[in-house]
Amino acid sequence: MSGLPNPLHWLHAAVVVLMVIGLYVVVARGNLIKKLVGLGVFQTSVYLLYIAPGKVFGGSAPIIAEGITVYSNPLPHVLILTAIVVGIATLALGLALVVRIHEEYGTIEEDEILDRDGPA
Amino acid sequence: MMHREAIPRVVVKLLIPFLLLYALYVQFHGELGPGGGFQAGVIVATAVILYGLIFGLAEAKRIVPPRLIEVLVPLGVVIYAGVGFAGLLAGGNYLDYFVLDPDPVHGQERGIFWVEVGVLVTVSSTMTAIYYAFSGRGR
Amino acid sequence: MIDALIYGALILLLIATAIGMARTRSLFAVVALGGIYSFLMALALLVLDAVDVSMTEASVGAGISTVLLLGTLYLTRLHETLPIRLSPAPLAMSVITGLALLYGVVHLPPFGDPSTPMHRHVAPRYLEDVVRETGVPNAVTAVLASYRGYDTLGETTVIFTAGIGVLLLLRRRRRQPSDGKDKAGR
Amino acid sequence: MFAAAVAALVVAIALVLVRGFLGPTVYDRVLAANTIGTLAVGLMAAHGFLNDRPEFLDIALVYALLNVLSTLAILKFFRFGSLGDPEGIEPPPTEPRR
Amino acid sequence: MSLIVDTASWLLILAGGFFCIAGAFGILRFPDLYTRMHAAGVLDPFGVSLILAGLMLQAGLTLVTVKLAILILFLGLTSPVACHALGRAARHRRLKPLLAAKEDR
Repeated sequence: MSGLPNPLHWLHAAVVVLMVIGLYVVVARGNLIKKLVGLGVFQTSVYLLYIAPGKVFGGSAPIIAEGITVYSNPLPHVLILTAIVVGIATLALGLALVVRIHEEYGTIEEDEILDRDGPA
Repeated sequence: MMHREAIPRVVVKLLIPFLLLYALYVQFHGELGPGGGFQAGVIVATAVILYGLIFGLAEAKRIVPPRLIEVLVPLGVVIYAGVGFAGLLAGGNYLDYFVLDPDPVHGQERGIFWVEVGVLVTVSSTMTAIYYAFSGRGR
Repeated sequence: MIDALIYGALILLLIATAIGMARTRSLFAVVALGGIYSFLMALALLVLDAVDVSMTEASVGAGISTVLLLGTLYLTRLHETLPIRLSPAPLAMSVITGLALLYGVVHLPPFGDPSTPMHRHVAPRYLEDVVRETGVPNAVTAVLASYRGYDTLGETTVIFTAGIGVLLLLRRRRRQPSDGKDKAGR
Repeated sequence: MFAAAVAALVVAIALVLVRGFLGPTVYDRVLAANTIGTLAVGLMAAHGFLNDRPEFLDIALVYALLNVLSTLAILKFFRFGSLGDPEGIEPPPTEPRR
Repeated sequence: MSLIVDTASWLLILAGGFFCIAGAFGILRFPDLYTRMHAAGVLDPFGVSLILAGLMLQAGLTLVTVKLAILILFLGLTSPVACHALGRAARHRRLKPLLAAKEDR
């Protein structure tokens, strides 16, 4: 790897760190609610990774007004707006599944669920 | 637990009309500033949730009955899809707004308006339905 | 340039919050920290000029998702059983994924550069023609509802489907009371 | 000047965030979350002025209105153990005078 | 005239920033929840409202000022309520004040 030449690249790199934390929580923690929270962290880091390159120095929010010439890119905003909606839908459905799993198994820990399923 | 939550009750009573009014502002000002159907829908749902939190779920269900919510959830999608079919009927493509009005720019504005209304209806009712489902389920 | 500074500070705070969330075992505290996280995220999005996205994240994060998580906590339990320790295999996997992404990030254009292809290609068309074609000054709303109306139709359908799914999962009466509840309402 | 306000608010957020991590009780964390919400409102307003487009205060308004929801939800949950519990059925203790 | 307004808004913003940081230090350093809530009271509606008032002076008589005024109103309305509910919830859960007199415990 050639290293990060421009200090402004570090802003993107920091978002990757956020993503790694989210991924780690999803994979490593056994609690289903914690997993969903980690999924949320992962999702929001993706939002930043999309929107950060759309920012233009000296630019303004993409709402056309008199006397403003430079706007940030509106396209990532549209995509991420949809992604947030899908994100909250995922969260709600996932939490509903967690509730049902807890009712059936009496636990929301992954390994305990697997234990209960194992012998049967 | 005497005089349960008198202060939150009063303040929430004051806040909820502002929330609903503000949701309307966000909805209809969404073409000129930040906002739109989705944000307004979430704010409407928030007002219902706040009411349910403070005054109890049964009270919230009395004011916004679940039957109404169950009608509204698909209604929003139907409105959105209906805008598309309106474009078809007017002789254009699906979701083509230019043909909705003799003046194409007005057609666009009309199409965007109804689409946002559809999004508002779906989002607000779905969020309320999800809240009802979660908080209505006994342990 | 000052935007880059504020954004950088907010990113650091976000990383700190995410680490705090990963290290906390009380799920209740995780929900409280999650509220902080979405506040900071909305701020970062605002600094990046994404006003519509910031508003959505604000209303979703501060309003709905906290309530949903709390509702689930009420119906399930409040603490993780596993102790917090670094598990090596998932850590290695996540770090390797992160390194691969970092390799890609090096080749992204630097933050705030106006001369990159993504700012020259599609976006100027929208920004220049949006008022003339649709009469709506908010480019995000116009693209969302008009130019890419199909996407938003799909998005609305996704919300609809999620609502139906939640109702199907949670509306039915429970058949038999299952054991193993933890009644500690803390 | 606006930059100074933004800097002060970011520093304040960072300090309160530390309390959010340390917070021995959950109430400390909720207090930190609520405070950060208010600071975020100020930061949004100041940032609008910093960028010469202060008309985006709508987001700050959404925050000011919704910040109280999550706090009240958490505290309601804590006092009564549920959201939208049957205790709300009984009539309010006193009719608010207005 | 504009110099006076500028100076006034400067002063308000500086005071607001000072109160915000002071309140944040209080939240960080005070010994228990109840004392921290006092510090939050300095920061929460007061410091931020001062900053918003300073911004109001900068904005002049526009819609922005009206929005800022509404913002100050809502902050003044909601954050004491949140604080009140927080204190009551903590009290309800028998969280003891660290510095309370013996008979209050």
